[in-house]
Amino acid sequence: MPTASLTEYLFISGILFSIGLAGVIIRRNIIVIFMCLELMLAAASLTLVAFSRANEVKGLPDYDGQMFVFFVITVAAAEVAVGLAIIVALYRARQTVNTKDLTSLQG
Amino acid sequence: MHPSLLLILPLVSAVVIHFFLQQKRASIAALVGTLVTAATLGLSLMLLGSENSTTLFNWIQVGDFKIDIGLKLDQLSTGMMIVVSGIGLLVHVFSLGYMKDDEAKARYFGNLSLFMFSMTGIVLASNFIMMFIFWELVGLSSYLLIGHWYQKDSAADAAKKAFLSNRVGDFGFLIGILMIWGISGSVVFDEMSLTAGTPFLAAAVLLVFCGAIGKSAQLPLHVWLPDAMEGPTPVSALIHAATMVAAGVYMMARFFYSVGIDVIPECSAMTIAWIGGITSLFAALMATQQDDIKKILAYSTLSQLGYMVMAVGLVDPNAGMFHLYTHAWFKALLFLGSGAVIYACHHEQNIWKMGGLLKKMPVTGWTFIIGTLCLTAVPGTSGFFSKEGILHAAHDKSHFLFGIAVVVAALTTFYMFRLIFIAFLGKAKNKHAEHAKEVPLIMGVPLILLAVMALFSPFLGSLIPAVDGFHPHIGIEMNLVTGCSIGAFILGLAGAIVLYKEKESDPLAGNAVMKVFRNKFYFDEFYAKLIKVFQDLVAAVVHFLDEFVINGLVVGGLTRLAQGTGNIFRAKMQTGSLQNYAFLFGAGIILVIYLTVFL
Amino acid sequence: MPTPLFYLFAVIMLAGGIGIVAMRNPVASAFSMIVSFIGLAALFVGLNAYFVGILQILVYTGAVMVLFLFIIMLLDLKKEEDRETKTPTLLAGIIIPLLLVLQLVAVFQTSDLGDFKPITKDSLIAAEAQLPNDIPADSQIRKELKQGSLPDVNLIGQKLFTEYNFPLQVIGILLLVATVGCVSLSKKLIPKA
Amino acid sequence: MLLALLLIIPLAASIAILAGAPARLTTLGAAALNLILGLFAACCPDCAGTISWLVLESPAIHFSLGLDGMSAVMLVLSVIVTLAAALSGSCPEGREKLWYSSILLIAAGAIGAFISTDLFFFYAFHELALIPTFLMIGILGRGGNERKAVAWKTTVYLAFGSIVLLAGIILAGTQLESFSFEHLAAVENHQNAIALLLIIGFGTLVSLFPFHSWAAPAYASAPAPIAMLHAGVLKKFGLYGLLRVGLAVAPEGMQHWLNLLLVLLLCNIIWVGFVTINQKNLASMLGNSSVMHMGYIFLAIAAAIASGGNIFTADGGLTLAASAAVLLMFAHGISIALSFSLADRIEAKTGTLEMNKLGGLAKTAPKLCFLFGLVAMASIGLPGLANFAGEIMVFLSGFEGWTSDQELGPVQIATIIAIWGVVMSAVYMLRAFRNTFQGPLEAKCENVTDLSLLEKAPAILLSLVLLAVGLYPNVLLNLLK
Repeated sequence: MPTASLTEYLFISGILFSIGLAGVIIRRNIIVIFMCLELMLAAASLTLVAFSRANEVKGLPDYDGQMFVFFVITVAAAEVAVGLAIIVALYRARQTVNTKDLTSLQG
Repeated sequence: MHPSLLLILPLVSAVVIHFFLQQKRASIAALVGTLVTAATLGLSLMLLGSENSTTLFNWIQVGDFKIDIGLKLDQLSTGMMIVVSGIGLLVHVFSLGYMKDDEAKARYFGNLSLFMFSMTGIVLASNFIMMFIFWELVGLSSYLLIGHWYQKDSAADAAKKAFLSNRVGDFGFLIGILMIWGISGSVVFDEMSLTAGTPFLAAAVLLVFCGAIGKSAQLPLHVWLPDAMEGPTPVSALIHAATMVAAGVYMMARFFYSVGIDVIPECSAMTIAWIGGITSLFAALMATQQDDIKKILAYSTLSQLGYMVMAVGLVDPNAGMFHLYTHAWFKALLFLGSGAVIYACHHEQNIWKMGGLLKKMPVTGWTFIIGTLCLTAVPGTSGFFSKEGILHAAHDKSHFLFGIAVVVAALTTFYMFRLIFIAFLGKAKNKHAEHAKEVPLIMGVPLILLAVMALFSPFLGSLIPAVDGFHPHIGIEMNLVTGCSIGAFILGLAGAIVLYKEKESDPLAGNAVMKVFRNKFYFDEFYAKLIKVFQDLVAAVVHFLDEFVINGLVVGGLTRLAQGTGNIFRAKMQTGSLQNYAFLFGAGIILVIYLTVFL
Repeated sequence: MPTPLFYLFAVIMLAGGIGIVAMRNPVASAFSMIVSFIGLAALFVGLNAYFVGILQILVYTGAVMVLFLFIIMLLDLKKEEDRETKTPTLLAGIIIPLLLVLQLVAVFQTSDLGDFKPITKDSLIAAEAQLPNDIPADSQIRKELKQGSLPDVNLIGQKLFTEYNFPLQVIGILLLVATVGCVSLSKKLIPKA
Repeated sequence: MLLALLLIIPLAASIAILAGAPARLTTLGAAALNLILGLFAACCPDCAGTISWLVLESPAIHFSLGLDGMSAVMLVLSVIVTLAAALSGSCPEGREKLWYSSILLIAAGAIGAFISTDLFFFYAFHELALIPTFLMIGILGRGGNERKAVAWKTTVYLAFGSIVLLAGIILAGTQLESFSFEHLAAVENHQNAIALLLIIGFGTLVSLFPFHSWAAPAYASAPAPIAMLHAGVLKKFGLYGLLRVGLAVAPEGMQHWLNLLLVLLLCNIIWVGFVTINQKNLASMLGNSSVMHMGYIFLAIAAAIASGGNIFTADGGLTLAASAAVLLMFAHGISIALSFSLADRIEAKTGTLEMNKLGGLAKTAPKLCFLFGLVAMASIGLPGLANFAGEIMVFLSGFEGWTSDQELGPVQIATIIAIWGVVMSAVYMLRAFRNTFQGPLEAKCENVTDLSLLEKAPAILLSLVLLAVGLYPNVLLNLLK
């Protein structure tokens, strides 16, 4: 049975990343934007794992790529925790999570 | 006795007076200054006739290049030292009386010592840089002494004017020194001799002469000297009549003999002679219509300096130096005499408010008349012999200059006797003059001594500052030159008698030409305009350009450009909307990928 | 991973992704994300990265998404308010990602990355011989490789605690900092007296 | 180690002040100690020793300190002015920490720049000194809210110069074996570009026309010690750098731009001279005059360029032009510091520096008048004071090598025009002296007390140096051998 090629994996991850980016641009709910960011991170992880599989070192997958993914997941978890805490604090202060209303950084 | 004491003593005196003998010990200061000057006179007399050059110390040394502070002793410098220290001593003594009650007496004597120091430096300088150093220092002491009564606006302005006029001259002087250094490879007088026809020498000579124009107040930089009369009168006698203003002539003589009298290019020499001649004529004309006794003498000094410069320009510096020597004594006498008059008349300087002083102040009056006779070159007086030399030189070279010199001689007689008739003869025209009393002995003695010197200086041949065994021609022989000289005297005297004997006011006051003379040919007004346009206006325009073009338009423009660009980005790009940022971010990524991958 | 399976999971993953963006209700978005991540985890497993795949499900679907849902509930967020997405925003949101994909396609067209080398029993046994000497003979890694199976977790663990030991410690501190940060952020601001 | 000590003392003292040590006392102690050590090091370069620690392998950067004739003179200048600056000015109540630690930091930066023998640290130390300058002008400067704008302008200007300079240094440094001064040599490529970058870069720091408009407002606004240190010491960094680095790495490039440099320096003298004449405020006038006098030092550098760019003679001494530049740098540093110190006293006593509101101060404050007259005369170039010795040497170096069988070259013509500047400086200095000290007594000057001993101290220190160097310039010139 034919197996999927590296190109296909990369293509899929590229599309996933684009979807995430589209979400960040289109959506206004800051929590959803946050989810889309996670999606983009996941797409990057997929690329890393695909390359780690493709790049064999002495007959085994290159685990350095997977290490990276491991760390990405860890950092992302921490990021989500802090980010959500910030969102909660923001909501407490502003009573909104809509980015249209959050433009105090305007120059 | 080391000759360097001549420099050290007055310097020490100046420092001691300025730092340790202020107000409360002013009398000690005056005494210190006078004694030091007496000591320098003694030293100068002992040094007479010695000929050598010594190096005191090495001032600047870089690699092979060096500038030394050294002393050059020869007849020119030792003779000049006698003039400087001799008149200096008498002026010091006179000042003891004249400045007795001045509140800044210590400062006055300190500055006089400073002047003695600097003037000695000029006279004994062994190289041009050293001479320039002391040249500037006499400028400073002159500045300080003219501005002695600095609270008077006129004195402060006159001091400034003197300094600045000298500076303008020094501009050329310094360039001249640099060129001479380039041409001859040395600034030391003993190593400077040149061969005729050296390129740039004519320019260099004229540039060096610029220094003399400034210091000896030649046209067109003469304007400071009459204003310098704002200083105390003894200062005018010492600095602005006898010694410092003559330094220009001394310097030119030293310079000419160092490079060699034969190599001086004709064109520059004649330029110098003409400047001297024109100065003497213009100054004599201006003197005829002055009312201030000191101003008359100041213009007369200008005129006589013109004579000396003319002699230098006629390549006969010895004649100029001889006239410098005789002139120093009788002009100092005249100035101190006028000082005595001013002192007696309670600081009244207008001659039309004096009159009849000869009877009330016989010593002053008669010595003043002796000075006048010398100045007007009555046959047998010192002025006659020295002027004769110059007239001969002029007669040999240029009849036109000779003519000018004779006219000036007539004018000199005219304005000096005008002064005598109005101030010393006739009736007292003012109650100050009415109650004038003879000055005290301390001021009278210097007058008498100076009168003696004025009469007998030509006969003391060893004192005359000159070069190459110069012997003045003493004697009266009837020839064209002598005839013209005597004729000029008679003409001038007659004019003065006709116009001014027993007059209460100036009969020529209304005349339009005389008005031009009275207003000094409008030089001051012209310079004021010139300064207004070429300095103040240009300064204002340049300042405007600097402020608004360079600072405002260029620098400020760039600032505003940066600020404006920043503002555009701030207002248009920094929307605060997350979507916007994400969009731009994405677009940026695409651009970066495009640039890196596809190009 | 066999091609059909790959496409199945890829479609699941992308559908989930699109769901996140398209759903108006944040809760629905969150659930789409779970779907998407399950597809992703499957793809990881297809790449012989079992541990990462499991981690993806455990951490994201298990912990992170629960956190998201919890916050959505906490803040009581309903559907996005009735403000319509403006057309320019929508266009920008489509064009930019599209361009990105197009660039990706263009890159793929000019480069041939080739296929994965298959991991078979024989290749694993061969790989055992090439292992560095500092891995002892009786270790689990060698045992399993000799048997012809991939000791994924052991290999990751071996790498993590040797080569990546220092970053691991740093990550630990990062998590600690994040914890403290969360606590301090969620504290109510007490106005100054 | 002595050299390191010279750096450590002011740095440690400023940290101690920030930590709460008695500000004035610590500063004076550190400055006095530095003065003694600095003079000792300058007189005995062998005792000073050298330091060289490799900081970066490639490109090779060393933290290296060393002392030769030129840097010894600059070191002496720095330590003298530092002590005078610490004694000058009046610190506002409660701001002692900022005031005194800034003085020490600027001093440390300047000393560091002058004794560094590595391009990188030479540059970095100068930058260090700019930070406290910015803070002091912005926070404690004169002139209301304007001072903030001035502080910004100055800093942006100097940063611009520094960036251009950095570009030049990097362009040159990459072609050199290392950044050490001992490896400075004429580079092979891009000499013209390097020379132009260095002239503009160093020139901006020294307020070379047309990059001069920061200087006068900065000095007019800065507190007295800062103006003294910056105008007196820090500004000389640019000239020192041009002489030391610029001529060494790009002699032909400098030659290429010689005519441009001559025109710019003449603008400095004549153009800025006119600007100075038109000033109505004493502080602005002094600031502008300091800009103007830079022209003379540039003239000496131009003469050094024209004579081939080698500033060292065969026996290790400096050439006439380079000695002239160093001597004039020293003289100007001392005299401008003295004038800012005195101007500050005038303002403190009369409350104004507008010249038309002053007058007759000589009556009420004769000592102040004497000292100010001294520095005015120094600035005019009166013999006996250090500036004259420097200026005459500069002019001589302009004519060095010229003989009567050649035409006048560009440097000679520039020298001739530059001498007119001596007249101009007399015009504005005497005008200022006349308006401030002479004439009838103005209302603001009536109830003025003369300088107290403490106020006199910095002025006396500086004027003694001026006199000593003026009367016997070989004191400094011997250091250069």
